[in-house]
Amino acid sequence: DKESEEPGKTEPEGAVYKVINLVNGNLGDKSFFDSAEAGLKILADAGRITYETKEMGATDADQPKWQETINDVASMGVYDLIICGTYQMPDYLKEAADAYPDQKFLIYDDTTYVGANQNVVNLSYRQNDMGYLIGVFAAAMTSQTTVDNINPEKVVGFIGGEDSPVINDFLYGFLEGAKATDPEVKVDTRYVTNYFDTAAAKELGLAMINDNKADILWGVAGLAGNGGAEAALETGKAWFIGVDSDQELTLSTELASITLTSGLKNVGDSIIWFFDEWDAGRTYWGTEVNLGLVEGGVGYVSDKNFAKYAPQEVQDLVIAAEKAVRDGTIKVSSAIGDETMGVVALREAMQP
Amino acid sequence: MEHNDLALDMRGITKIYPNVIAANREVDFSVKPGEIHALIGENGAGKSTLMKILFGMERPTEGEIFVDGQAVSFSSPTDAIAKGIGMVHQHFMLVPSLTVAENIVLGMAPRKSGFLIDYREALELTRASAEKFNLHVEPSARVADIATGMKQKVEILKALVRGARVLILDEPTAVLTSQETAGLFQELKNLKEQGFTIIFISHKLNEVKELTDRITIMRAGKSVGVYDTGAVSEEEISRRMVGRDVILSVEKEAVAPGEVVLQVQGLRYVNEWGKQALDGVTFSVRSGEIVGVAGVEGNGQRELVDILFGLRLPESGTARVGGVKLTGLPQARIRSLGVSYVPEDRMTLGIAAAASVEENVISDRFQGKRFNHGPLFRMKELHKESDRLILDYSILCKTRSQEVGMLSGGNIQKVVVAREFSSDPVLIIADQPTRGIDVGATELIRKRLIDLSRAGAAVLLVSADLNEVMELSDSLIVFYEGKIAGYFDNGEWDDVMMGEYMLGLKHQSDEEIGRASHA
Amino acid sequence: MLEQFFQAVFKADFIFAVIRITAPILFAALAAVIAEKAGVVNIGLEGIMMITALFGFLFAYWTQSWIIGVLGAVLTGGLLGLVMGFFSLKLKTDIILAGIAINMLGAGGTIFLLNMFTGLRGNTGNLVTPNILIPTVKIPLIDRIPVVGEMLSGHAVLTYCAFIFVFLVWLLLYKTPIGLNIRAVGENPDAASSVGVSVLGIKYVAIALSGALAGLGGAFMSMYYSQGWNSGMVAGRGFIALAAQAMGRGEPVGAMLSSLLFGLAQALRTKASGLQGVSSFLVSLIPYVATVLGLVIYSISLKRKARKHAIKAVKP
Amino acid sequence: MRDRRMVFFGIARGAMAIILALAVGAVFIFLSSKTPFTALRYLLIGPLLSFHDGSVIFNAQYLFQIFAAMIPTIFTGLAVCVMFSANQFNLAGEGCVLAGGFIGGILGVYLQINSGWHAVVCVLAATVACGLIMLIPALLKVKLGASEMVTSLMLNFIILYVVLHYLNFNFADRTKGATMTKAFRSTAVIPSLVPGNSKMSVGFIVALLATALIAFFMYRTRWGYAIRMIGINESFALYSGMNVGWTIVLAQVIGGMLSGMGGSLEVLGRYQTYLWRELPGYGWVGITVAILAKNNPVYVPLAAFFIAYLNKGCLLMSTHCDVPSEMIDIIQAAIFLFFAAEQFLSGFRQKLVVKTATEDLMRLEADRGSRGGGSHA
Ligand SMILES: Nc1ncnc2c1ncn2[C@@H]1O[C@H](COP(=O)(O)OP(=O)(O)OP(=O)(O)O)[C@@H](O)[C@H]1O
Ligand SMILES: Nc1ncnc2c1ncn2[C@@H]1O[C@H](COP(=O)(O)OP(=O)(O)OP(=O)(O)O)[C@@H](O)[C@H]1O
Ligand SMILES: [Mg+2]
Ligand SMILES: [Mg+2]
Repeated sequence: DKESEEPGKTEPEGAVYKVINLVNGNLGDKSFFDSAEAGLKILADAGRITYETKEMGATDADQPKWQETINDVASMGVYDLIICGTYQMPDYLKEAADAYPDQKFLIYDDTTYVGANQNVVNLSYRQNDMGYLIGVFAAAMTSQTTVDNINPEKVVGFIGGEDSPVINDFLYGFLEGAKATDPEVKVDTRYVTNYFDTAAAKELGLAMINDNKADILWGVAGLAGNGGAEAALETGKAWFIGVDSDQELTLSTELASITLTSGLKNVGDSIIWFFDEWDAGRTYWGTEVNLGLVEGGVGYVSDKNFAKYAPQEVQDLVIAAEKAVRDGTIKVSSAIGDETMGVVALREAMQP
Repeated sequence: MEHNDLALDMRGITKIYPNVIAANREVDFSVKPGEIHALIGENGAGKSTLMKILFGMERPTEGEIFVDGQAVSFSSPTDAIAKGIGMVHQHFMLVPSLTVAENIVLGMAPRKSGFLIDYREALELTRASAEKFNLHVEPSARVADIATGMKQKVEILKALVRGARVLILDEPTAVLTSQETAGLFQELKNLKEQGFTIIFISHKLNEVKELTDRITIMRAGKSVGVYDTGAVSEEEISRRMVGRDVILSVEKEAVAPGEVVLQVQGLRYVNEWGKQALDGVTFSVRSGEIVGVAGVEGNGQRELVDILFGLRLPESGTARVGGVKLTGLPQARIRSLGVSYVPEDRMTLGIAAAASVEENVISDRFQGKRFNHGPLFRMKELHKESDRLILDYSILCKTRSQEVGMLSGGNIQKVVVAREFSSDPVLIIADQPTRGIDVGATELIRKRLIDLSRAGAAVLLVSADLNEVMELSDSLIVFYEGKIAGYFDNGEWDDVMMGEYMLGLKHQSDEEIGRASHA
Repeated sequence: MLEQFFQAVFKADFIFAVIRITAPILFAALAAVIAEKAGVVNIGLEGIMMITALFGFLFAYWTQSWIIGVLGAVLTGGLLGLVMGFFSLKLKTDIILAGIAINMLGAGGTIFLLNMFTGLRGNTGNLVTPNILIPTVKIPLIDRIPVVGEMLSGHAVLTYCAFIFVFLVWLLLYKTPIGLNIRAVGENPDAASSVGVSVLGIKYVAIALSGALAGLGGAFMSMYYSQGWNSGMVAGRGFIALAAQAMGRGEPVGAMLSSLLFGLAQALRTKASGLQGVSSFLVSLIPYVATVLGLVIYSISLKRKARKHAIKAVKP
Repeated sequence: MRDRRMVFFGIARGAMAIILALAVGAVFIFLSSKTPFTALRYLLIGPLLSFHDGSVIFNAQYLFQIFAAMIPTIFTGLAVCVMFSANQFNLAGEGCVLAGGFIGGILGVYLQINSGWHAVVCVLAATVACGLIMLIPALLKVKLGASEMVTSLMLNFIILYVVLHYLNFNFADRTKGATMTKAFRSTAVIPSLVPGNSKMSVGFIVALLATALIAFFMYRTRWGYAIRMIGINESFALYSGMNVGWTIVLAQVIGGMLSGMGGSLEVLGRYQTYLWRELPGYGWVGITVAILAKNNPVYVPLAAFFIAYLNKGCLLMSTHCDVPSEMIDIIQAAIFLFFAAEQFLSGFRQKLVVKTATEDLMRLEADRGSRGGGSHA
């Protein structure tokens, strides 16, 4: 039961919003769903909202459920805000937003129909920016042979969930960051083709390590990504980088110990930010709020293992890159809306 | 008589199946120790059901069972076996891929080192008991590979090895040759002398007369009388069974055979176990005549029939019907030449058990113009046809849409025969057409067969029932070791003479045999 | 490019990977073999593997012992088999439907159960500790043989078990009384019951054994192949195993060969996915296409053999 | 008289089975919910009636949604009926739904026909294409004896990855974050039958027509007859002179066509773009439907309705109450298991049978007695 309105808490300043969070998947993804949930929980604990979370199942067979649920919930007209997320929801959202113009919606991690409905706000995250920083970091690290498990070969690995625009958005930044840092670096990119087959991801990771001497693997494949960490741990020849949330906190001790950093997508923070703005009277209905490094929408983990293992020069490189991205001197390409398939060309060029 | 004088006593047995059939109605049935007791009745009279109840395979709806004076209640064959009851089913209860020994020790396999089967012990046990009961089997052969007669012996051994004192034999002779039957009877008499009690089910009254001490007759689920065998005649028995007089011998007019319909030329075939099953067989069947094929099972009859109906391909040689080569043709083409076929094994080839009577009787003609209107069936015509056949062949069923598998064995055979005989065939291949069928139905099938041949059909009759072949055939071919051992067309034959040819003691000259081809 | 591919394939770690990929499928395929021999189609293997993967892990976590975890998975698998048996044998629910229901439990039910037992959602996250993972073993002598050692030594205990179980299942089916009963019940239940073999009893035993074997496959998945459980992790291996059983004509060794073929193709896919310019989607086809091709070649060879005897396809 | 009693028993048995199944489901609901009665109400009658501020209203939209959900499952259910009737354990309905949806979707985007025929062409093309796809397992089975179960299972994955490949590299709309095609042309969209967002499209009518057609095909035509006979006893069919190989191929091709048609109607009727990236699961639902319908096409819509109703009830329960959505899987599994239990109440049935038979026998005796004669021979 997620209704957590407890009496006797500090009185909120503004109104108490009634929110419903529709998850077109399952919680426990250690990624944006969990992150959104965490943000909402913080808001609820502060007494600023009451909320319910509904999981609607993760498979394509559940798509009719997503459709029906969002319509159903909107028709009830009892919520101040309906939250949903991911690039799979906009069509259904648009339908409901058209049918119920008085209902307010928030969709995170999508930009499909920005502006089409004046009752919808889009929150999006520059995962390519984040990918860029991770790319800089990985490329700089792979030749630091003084660090344990790092070999002289300049090869790093990218384990993607599937060959799709969102995943390739991460990849595009990663490739560009790596290339900019060290043109000789090769990126071994392989896709699991789903987000749950950890064992298959592990096989991919092992092949990268054994065949191409990759020593840093970035897993961007949901739960399956952990297979990359396991491959690194079991061979003892590579490091892992997590994604979306700080995986040094979510993985087991052993796996966390070989996780250098994680690329962050701060959905929860962005939702809190949104309510802050709302309370302050600033609203963004009908627009896209694109959250990059500056806004804290994306980032990376720089304490813990990063601080501990990365040589200072590597850390400096990453910080410099972050600055450049923040102030716009570096523009990272995006795979979303990339009609020319530039990411594919770059990917092939950098494949060892 | 009191229960305790009886080996077993069944009182007031009623059995109602889930599909609402009263298979047994208040049946009383008792057997004295050490006797051979016949249980007879028409197809569907309820004999098998009664015996299955006795063996714990079916639970009676009502009634009591006493074994050696004690009331018993069997919930599975295990209970019945424990009380010394053994049963030999008519449809073999064997596992084909297992060896004879494995089948015999199934459920009571000897062990070594705790959990492994002691195969040597199993073979030894089989061999020893085969010797003891004088039932010769090949312990290490796969059941799929052995002849029917041996299967029957395996079944009997299976019961005896489990310590059966009361042996139920449900139509054990239906699949045996007369020699094998004679052998079996000798063995049964031995068993009787050793103190075994035997219940014997058969449709062959002469066997019943020869072997048994007493008879219980069933009709329509009820017991209609118990007799001392010596005190009743065969005619009386069959009248009691059927409720009317039955002509046991058939009459047929002499014929002048017409054109050659089936011409078989030099067939050779090596079967799946490498045996030369057919070794240059040549003969023909003319329109209007019944040609009988006699022989001990396993001498090539099976393979001949299979080849004629396209179920196997010969190594060399041909078979033609009306000049068209049959071999290699699909069944649909063979049928379109006017060939019909009553298969030996009705359950696997003859019927689709889960389909209705109607669906079974039309399976060879459903594509015909008469039954189709564009893409759709003419249901009226189908109903008309099936009702006609049900009536014509007095198939005992509730409606035409009843499942065939629910009918008794004899009525299933009538379904097959009705279909095969009613398609205006040019050639009928009848393989064991009356196996396991009661006298009434047998009479009907034989009569129809003769009628069809007199109307111009050519009939090839293969039967393990020597009397049947001798009685029905106009001419007769004896098979031995894949060859024709003798050809007779004068109607003068008897079982002694046949036996000599069938067992390979005698052999005709090539010239005499050559007459079979009517070239 | 091809050169690179062959370099990757002609390495000891390739064979090592084949064996590792094969093991969980092999367990499930053997599970299918036992059930099929008793005349039961166990289409619920996928679900059983999901559930046992979870419970194997949980038992190991609670006791901090991988052995108890594996035993727990076996037990859970056996119980699930009995549940399927209860419904299909006692209540006469269609066995396919019973299997589909078990698969539903494996898909959604596991998420619920994990949450109920641990409060976690979707995966076991950071519950993993080294002592609940199935250890790997070096085989003393083989270990020292150059290339062969690298291929065959150093696998997880359960990997070796999978291949040992091929022999054990064969032994069970063909050399023990219970195996004799299983085969008889599967081939002709009437015959078995007529000699006092309890058909239902044997079917229960077979399906429980089948579940237990699938349980080993489940344990392998969450306690060795992946470090921990997550939803969807069995990813169709239970269905592949069904196919392996059918392809192997229901025999333990045949099922092993089919599983190995699939493992080989899957390993090839892993290697091929590292090549430049290949579509990750088309590369993913390799195992499935290879299986179909394998089946086709095998069927052709069988057909040739059958043609020698010139028996038409009429079943006895 | 007897038949009426058995029919009544059949209905009573079905009702009892549902009640028992729901009771088992209720146990889980009570375990997991703080408001079990509200949850149960949503599960049982929520799909028909909604409760707003004390008033009860019939909710047509929900009913339409249920009908919409039946569209693909009726098709796959029929497909499985036909294939299982021929004793072909072909599981590629799943893949054919996906392929049909993809082909229909692609034609819906790129084909230019400015009339309602556009949708018809898309659906028919998908139908034919999936029939052709099914030739693979069918011919391999008939020509080589290769197990259709294995090939169809593999075929599902092959179809999936081939579709994904072409979707991703040739047809993806790159402005979208998820891999999907451009929007279908309006001419390709299967029109909705009712107002609102229920997605109950003309496809529903087509599904019912297909049911009638397949029922006729199976029970009133020579091909359907041959399929059924082959399913019951293949040797018998061969011996009777049927063209067994051809018929087996036919059954599977029809299965593929039905699945493909269902897939394309679903995609063009429900979505704006083609977006499936995994096997959609309708093939498995089809198997469940066919088993519940006992392979009889006539009962397929009923079984599909049962499942769709259950799904909707479960969804409402998880949306409006605190029953977690995965619990739904447990509840559904339990309901299937109990609902399909044949042996359920068999003891009672036997009693009924005995009673009926005894009555019949008595009537028979009485008849004989009254007809005169009296004494038995
Ligand atoms: N398992 C069953 N279910 C339903 N009906 C059955 C079953 N077994 C037998 N019957 C029916 O019960 C009746 C008696 O059958 P039973 O097998 O006892 O006859 P039978 O005397 O052995 O006949 P036959 O000589 O033809 O074998 C028949 O009408 C048969 O159709
Ligand atoms: N489980 C069953 N369901 C329906 N019908 C059955 C069943 N078991 C047997 N029957 C039918 O009841 C009849 C009697 O069965 P049984 O096996 O006793 O034959 P049988 O008496 O040995 O046959 P026959 O007299 O022809 O040799 C058979 O025709 C069979 O089709
Ligand atoms: Mg390096
Ligand atoms: Mg009988």
